[in-house]
Amino acid sequence: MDGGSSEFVGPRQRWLASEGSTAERLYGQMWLIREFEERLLSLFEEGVLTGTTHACIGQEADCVGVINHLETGDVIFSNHRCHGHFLAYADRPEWLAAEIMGRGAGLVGGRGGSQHICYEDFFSNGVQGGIVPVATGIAMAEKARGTGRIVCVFLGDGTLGQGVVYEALNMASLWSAPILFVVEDNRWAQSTPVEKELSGSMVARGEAFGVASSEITSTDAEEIYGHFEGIVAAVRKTGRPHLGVIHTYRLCHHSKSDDMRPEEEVEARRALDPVPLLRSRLDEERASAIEAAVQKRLEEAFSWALDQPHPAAETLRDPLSTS
Amino acid sequence: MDGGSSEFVGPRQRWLASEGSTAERLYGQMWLIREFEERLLSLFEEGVLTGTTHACIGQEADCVGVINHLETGDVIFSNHRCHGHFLAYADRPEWLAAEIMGRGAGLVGGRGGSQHICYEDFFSNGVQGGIVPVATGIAMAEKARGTGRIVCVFLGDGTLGQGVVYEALNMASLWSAPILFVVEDNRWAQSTPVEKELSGSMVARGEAFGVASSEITSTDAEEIYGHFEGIVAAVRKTGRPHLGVIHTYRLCHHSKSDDMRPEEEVEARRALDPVPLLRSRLDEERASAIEAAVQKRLEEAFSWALDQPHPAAETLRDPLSTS
Amino acid sequence: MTSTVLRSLNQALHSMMEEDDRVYMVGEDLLDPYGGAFKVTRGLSMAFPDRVWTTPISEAGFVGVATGMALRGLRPVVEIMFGDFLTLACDQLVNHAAKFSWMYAEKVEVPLVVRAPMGGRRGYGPTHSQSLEKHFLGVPGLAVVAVDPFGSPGDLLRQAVADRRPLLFVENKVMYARRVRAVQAGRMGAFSVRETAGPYPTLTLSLGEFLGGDATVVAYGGMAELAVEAAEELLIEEERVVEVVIPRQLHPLDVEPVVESVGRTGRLVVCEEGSGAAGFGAEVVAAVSGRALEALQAAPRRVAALPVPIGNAPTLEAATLPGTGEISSAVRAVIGPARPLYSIG
Amino acid sequence: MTSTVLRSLNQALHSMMEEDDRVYMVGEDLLDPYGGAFKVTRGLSMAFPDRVWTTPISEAGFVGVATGMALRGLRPVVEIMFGDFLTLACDQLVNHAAKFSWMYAEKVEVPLVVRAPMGGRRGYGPTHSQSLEKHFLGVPGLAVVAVDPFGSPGDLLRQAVADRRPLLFVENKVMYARRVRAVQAGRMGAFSVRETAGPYPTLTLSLGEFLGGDATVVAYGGMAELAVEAAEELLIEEERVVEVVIPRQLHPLDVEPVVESVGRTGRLVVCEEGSGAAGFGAEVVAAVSGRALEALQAAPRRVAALPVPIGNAPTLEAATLPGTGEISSAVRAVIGPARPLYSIG
Ligand SMILES: Cc1ncc(C[n+]2csc(CCOP(=O)(O)OP(=O)(O)O)c2C)c(N)n1
Ligand SMILES: Cc1ncc(C[n+]2csc(CCOP(=O)(O)OP(=O)(O)O)c2C)c(N)n1
Ligand SMILES: [Mg+2]
Ligand SMILES: [Mg+2]
Repeated sequence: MDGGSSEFVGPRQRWLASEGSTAERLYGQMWLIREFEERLLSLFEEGVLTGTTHACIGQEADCVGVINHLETGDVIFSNHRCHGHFLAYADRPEWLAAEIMGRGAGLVGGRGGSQHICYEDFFSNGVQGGIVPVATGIAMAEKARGTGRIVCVFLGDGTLGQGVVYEALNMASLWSAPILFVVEDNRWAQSTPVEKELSGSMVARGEAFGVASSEITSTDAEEIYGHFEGIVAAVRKTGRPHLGVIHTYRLCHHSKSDDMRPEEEVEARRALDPVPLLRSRLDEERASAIEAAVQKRLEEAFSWALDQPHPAAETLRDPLSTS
Repeated sequence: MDGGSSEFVGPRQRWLASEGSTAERLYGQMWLIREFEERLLSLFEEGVLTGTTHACIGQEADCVGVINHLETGDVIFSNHRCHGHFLAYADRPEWLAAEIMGRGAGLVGGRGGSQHICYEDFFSNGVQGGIVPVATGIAMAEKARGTGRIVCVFLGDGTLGQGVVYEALNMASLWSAPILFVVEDNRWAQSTPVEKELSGSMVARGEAFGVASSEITSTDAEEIYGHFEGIVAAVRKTGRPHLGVIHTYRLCHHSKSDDMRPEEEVEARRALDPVPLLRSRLDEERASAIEAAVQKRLEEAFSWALDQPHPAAETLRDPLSTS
Repeated sequence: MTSTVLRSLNQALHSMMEEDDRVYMVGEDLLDPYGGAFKVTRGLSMAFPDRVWTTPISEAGFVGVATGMALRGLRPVVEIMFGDFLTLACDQLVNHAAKFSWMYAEKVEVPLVVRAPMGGRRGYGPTHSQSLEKHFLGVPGLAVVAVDPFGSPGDLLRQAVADRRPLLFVENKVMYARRVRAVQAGRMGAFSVRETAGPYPTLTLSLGEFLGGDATVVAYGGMAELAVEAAEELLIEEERVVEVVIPRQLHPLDVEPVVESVGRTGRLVVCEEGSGAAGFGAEVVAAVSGRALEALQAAPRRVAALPVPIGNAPTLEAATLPGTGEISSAVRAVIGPARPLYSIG
Repeated sequence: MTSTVLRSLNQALHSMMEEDDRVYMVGEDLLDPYGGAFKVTRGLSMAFPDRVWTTPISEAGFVGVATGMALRGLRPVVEIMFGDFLTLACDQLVNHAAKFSWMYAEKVEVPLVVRAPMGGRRGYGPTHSQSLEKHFLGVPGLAVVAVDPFGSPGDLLRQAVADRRPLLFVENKVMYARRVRAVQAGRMGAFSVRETAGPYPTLTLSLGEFLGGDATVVAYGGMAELAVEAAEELLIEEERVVEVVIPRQLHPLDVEPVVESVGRTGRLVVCEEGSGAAGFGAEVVAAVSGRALEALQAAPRRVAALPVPIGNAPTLEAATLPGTGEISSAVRAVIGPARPLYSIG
C-alpha cells in the first residue's frame, strides 16, 4: 500500500494507460473523490477526526476535467480545497487519508493535514492567493530549465480578492510563463456570495493583464475535459499563460458543518451534481462495477490509514538547524 | 507668510475666484509648479538639500487638469511625486519648500519631507500602492458620513504592479466608493519602461473590476482640464469610482540625477512639454506678467523657508505615549 | 452570571455599535447568519446592517480601507479571520496606519482596531494556528493589546475601540470558549489581585497575599490561563507560591509590575504561545534585566513554542505548543533544587 | 587592495553568476545601465541578460516567484529595493517560503535569498530609512543574516546563496560606501579577532588581547562599524577596553560568543539601528541572562533608535538613530563610575 518505491506516473500517462470509455474513466475518478470525501466527513462527524477540512463535493468535474491533461513532471499548486485535485493527480487515497488523520505515513508525515500537502510535483497551501506567484515562479523555472513542463494553479472566486494574484498575472504575462490559472468559481467564498466579493468579470480580469482567458459554465466532466484539452495544449505549445474560469457550484459546506446558504439555492444546484450527471450516461452494470471497485479501494485505504501510527514528537527538529 | 489662521479654500473655489482665462490660470499654476521644482533641484545640486525628491516636470498638466475640479473638503491622496499635486491643491509653495528643507515650519514640521506630506484634506505617502485602499476607505467614510465629498488618488503606471491596487478597485466597485483613481502613465517606473512592468491594458484593468475607466493621451492642460470636468462631476453625482488614465511623460529624472533613458526618446517628448505648449496660446505680455508674479512669490517662499529653523530634536515624542 | 470570552467580546461590540454610530465592523464573512468565522461579530449585521462590511479576501486592502475610515473620524474594528494572515496587512500597519499620525505632525489620528484571532490547539495546521503577534511588537506608532479571560474581555475591547492610536488586538481562538473569571475587590478565587491604572491594566495575581513567593510567571492572552493553572497546581502539589503577572498592553510594555513581582520572588519565567526567539519573552527578560538585574536570583526562563511550524497531527501540535507542564517545569528550573529561604504560612 | 562593501557584494554576485547558472537576480530596476537602486547588481544584466529579471513593483509577487524558482532548483537572489518594503513580502516569507521545507516533510528545499537594504542616515524620510529586520527574527524556517564591512561581505553573500534555507540578507545603505576591513591572521588593525566556525562566523574583536575588558558591545550590520569606532575612542580617550561582538546570523542566534565575551568583561551593551522593543537586542540580552546571569556584573543596556518614525529633517533623523555617542554612553553606564578591578597592560 505504501508503494513508495514504484516510479510516479503522471495523470496523463495514467489516463492513457487506463481502460474504459472517457466517461467511465472520468466517472471512476470522480466517484473516488466523492466517496473519499464522504468518508472523511463521516469520520469528522464521528469525532474520529478533528481540526478542519474542505471538501470539493460538487466540483469533482473540475478536478478530472483539467488534471487528466497534465503530463508526468507538470506541476500542480492547489489550495485549501485540494483533495480532489490530489486524487486526480496521484490516485493515492491512502496517503491522503493518512495525512488528514495526522499519521506519520501521510503524504507529509502528518505535518500538513488537509490543506498543506506535497507529493511529487503536487503542492498545496492554505493561505489564499499566495500560491499564485509561487506557481508562476515554478513555471518560470521550468521554462528557464527548458523542461517543457507546465504548471497548473487552482484558485477560487473568492481568492480573486487577493492582490497578489494580479501581481502574478502581470508577471506571468510579461514574462510568458507556461502556467494555467484555473479559477473554480463555485459562487461562494466561505459564507460570502460571489456578488459580495467580486466586481466586474473574472475573464476580463485575466484579459486585462494580457492573459488569454476563457470560461465555461458546466459540471459536466466530459465537457470540461474537452474544453481544457485545447487549453492545456496551448499553454504547452505557446508557453504563454491562460486563465480558465469554470463556473460551478459547491454542494457541500465550506468546511465541515458551516453551510448557511439558502436551501432552495443549494437544492436547485443538486440537479447539476456532476457525479449522477455523468453516471446517467454509463451502462448501469459498468457504473456499479466501477463503484464497487472504488469502494473496495477506499475501504482498504482508510483502514490502512487508520492503522498507521501518529508521528512521534521526537521527529520535531528546527528546520534551521544545519546539523 | 505662514497664514495658519485663514480658512482653507479648496482648489475649485480658488479657481473660481481667480482671474484670467482658463489657459492663463492653468498656465500660472503650471509655471508655479515647474519653477518650484527647478529651484528645488538647484538646491539639491548645490548641496543645500540632501535626501531625495521626485519632480513632476512634464506632468504638470495632470495636476492642474484634474485638481482644479476638486471642491473644498474633497480629499487627495498622492504619492512620491506629490509636489505638483500639492501646489495645485493648496497653492502654498512656502510650506512645501520648508518641509522639503526639513524645517519646523514645513507642512508636517520636517517630519515627512518630499514624499510624506499632509495639509487639510491632502495626504501623500511614499510606499507605492498602499495609499490606494486607504484613499478608498476615506471615500467610503465620506460616503458613510454623507458629506458629498469625493476622493482623488494619484498613482503611476509602475504602481499598477502592486496587488493592493486591485483589492482597492474591487472594493471601491463593490461598495460604490466616490473615488477617482488617476493613473499618471509617464511611460517609466524609475528606470523601467512601461513595457517591462505592465502587461495588457490600464483601462481594461479598471473595467475588469467594474470601474468606469477612461484614458487620454495628452500634455495639454486645457484638454485634460476639459476631459476631467465631466469625470469628476460623474464621480460626485453617481457616487461610483472612476479610473482615469493620463498617458503623459516625465521630462526629468526619476529622483534627482538618475536618468538613463534614451536621450532621443526624452528629446522627442520635450516637444510636448506642457508648459511651452500652453504658453504658446497666451498673449506674450500676460504670460510674462504671470511668470514674473510667480517668480516673486517663489523668491519669497524659498527665502522664507530657508530662514526657518530646523525642528528641535526635543520635539521627538513616542506617538504611543498616552500622557 | 458567568460568561465566555466570546460572549463578552460580542456583547461589547453590540453595545459599542449601539452607543456610537462611528463604530464599524470590517472583515471577511461577517454577515449573519454566519456572523464571522469565530462568531465574535454574530448578530451585528442584523442589528446594524449598514455598519458591518463583509469584505472580499483582501487583508491588505481592507486594513487600508479601515485606516482611511479611521483617518476620517470613524472607529473601524477590523477582523482578520485568522491572525496568521496579518502578514498580508503588514505593510498597511507598519508603513501606513502606524506612521500617519506622527508623520503628519499629529494633524490626524488613526483610531483603528485590528482584531486578530491567534493560536493553535485546534488542529488547524501550519497556516491557521500561529501566534504571530511578536512580529508586530515594537512598531513605532502601533499599540498591541492582548485579551485574556480575566476581568472583562469586553471592557478591554471597549478601551481599544476608544483608543486613539492604531492598535492590534490579539485574541486567542481556544480562549473564546473559556469562562470569564471576574476580578472583584482585589480577588479572583484564591488569588489576591493587583491591577495597574490605565486602560489596559496589568494584573498581578498572588496566592500568597503578595508577601513574597517562589517565582514570577508572566503570561498574556491564551497563555495567561495556563499560567494560572500552573500556579494553582504548583501550590497544591509542591507548595510553591507563584505570582502570575498578566500584561494586556504588550507594546509599549509597562514592565514595572513585573519588576515589582520579581522584587518579591527573585525568579522569572515568561510565557508565550508563539515561538520564542526575539519575541515577547525576550522583551520582558531584557527589560527586567535592564531595570532590576540585582533582583534576579536565578537565570530567567522563557516558555514558548518550539521553533518549527505547527504541525497538523495532534501529536506534533501538542509537542510544539507550550502547556502548563512546560510552565511548571520552567518554574521548577528557576527555583532550583533547594527550597528557597522564604516559606509560606 | 581596498574595496568597498558595495564592490565586494557586486563582485561576489558576478562571480557566482559566472560559476553557477542556477543563480538568478530578481527585483526592481535591476537592468543596466541603471543596475539597481544602490548598484549592488550593476553589470549583471549586461553579463547575464537571461538571468537578471527586472520586475514590476510587486514585492509580494516577485518574492513568491523567486520562492517557486527556488523550489525547482534555481538559486534566486531577490532584491527588495528598500528594506522598508519587506512588509509587503511578509506573507510570502512567513507563510510560504519559510514553511515549505518543513511542512512538506523535507521533500523540498527553498534556497531563496532575499536581500534587503535597510537603514537611515541618508535623509530619505519615514518610509525609506527603516531597519525592519527585527520583525522577521524568529520565524520558524527563515534564517536572517546581516552583512558588515569586516572580513569579506562578498563571501558572506556567497554563503547565503549556497545556503539551502530561505534566508533574509540584511544590508545597510550607508555601509555600501564603506571600506572593507580585512581580518587577517586573527587581526584587524589594532584588534585581535576571534571567529566562530560555520558559514556566518561571529567576530569578536578585542583591543586587550582577550585578557579581559570593561564591557562587551554586540552590534551587527551597519552598527558594527560604529561599535568598533566607539571601542577605539573609548580606549584612546578613556582607557576603557571594550570587546566588540559582531554576529552575522541574527537568527538563529549563536549566543555563545557573547556569553564568552561577557564572561571576560561582565558587562553588556547591545546595539541595533532599528527601534529597540522586542528587537535583536532584546533577544541577545534575554539569551545572555538565560545562559549566564551570574556573569553580568551590571544591568545590560540596549542601544537602539527612538520609538518614533524616522523624520526627514536631518535634526530629527540624527536624534532618532543611535550613533557612536549613544554606544559610548551606554558603555559608560554599564561600567559605572568606579574603575573596575581589572586594569590593562
Ligand atoms: C489569505 C486568506 N484569507 C482568508 C482565508 C480563510 N479562508 C479559507 S477558504 C476561504 C474562502 C475561499 O473562497 P474561494 O476562493 O471562493 O474558494 P472556495 O472555498 O470557494 O473553494 C477563506 C476566506 C485564507 N485561507 N487565506
Ligand atoms: C512598494 C514600493 N516599492 C518600491 C518603491 C520605490 N519606488 C519609488 S517610485 C518608483 C517607481 C514608481 O513608478 P510609477 O508608479 O510609474 O510612478 P512615477 O515614478 O513614474 O511617477 C519605485 C519603484 C516604492 N516607493 N514603494
Ligand atoms: Mg468559491
Ligand atoms: Mg511612471
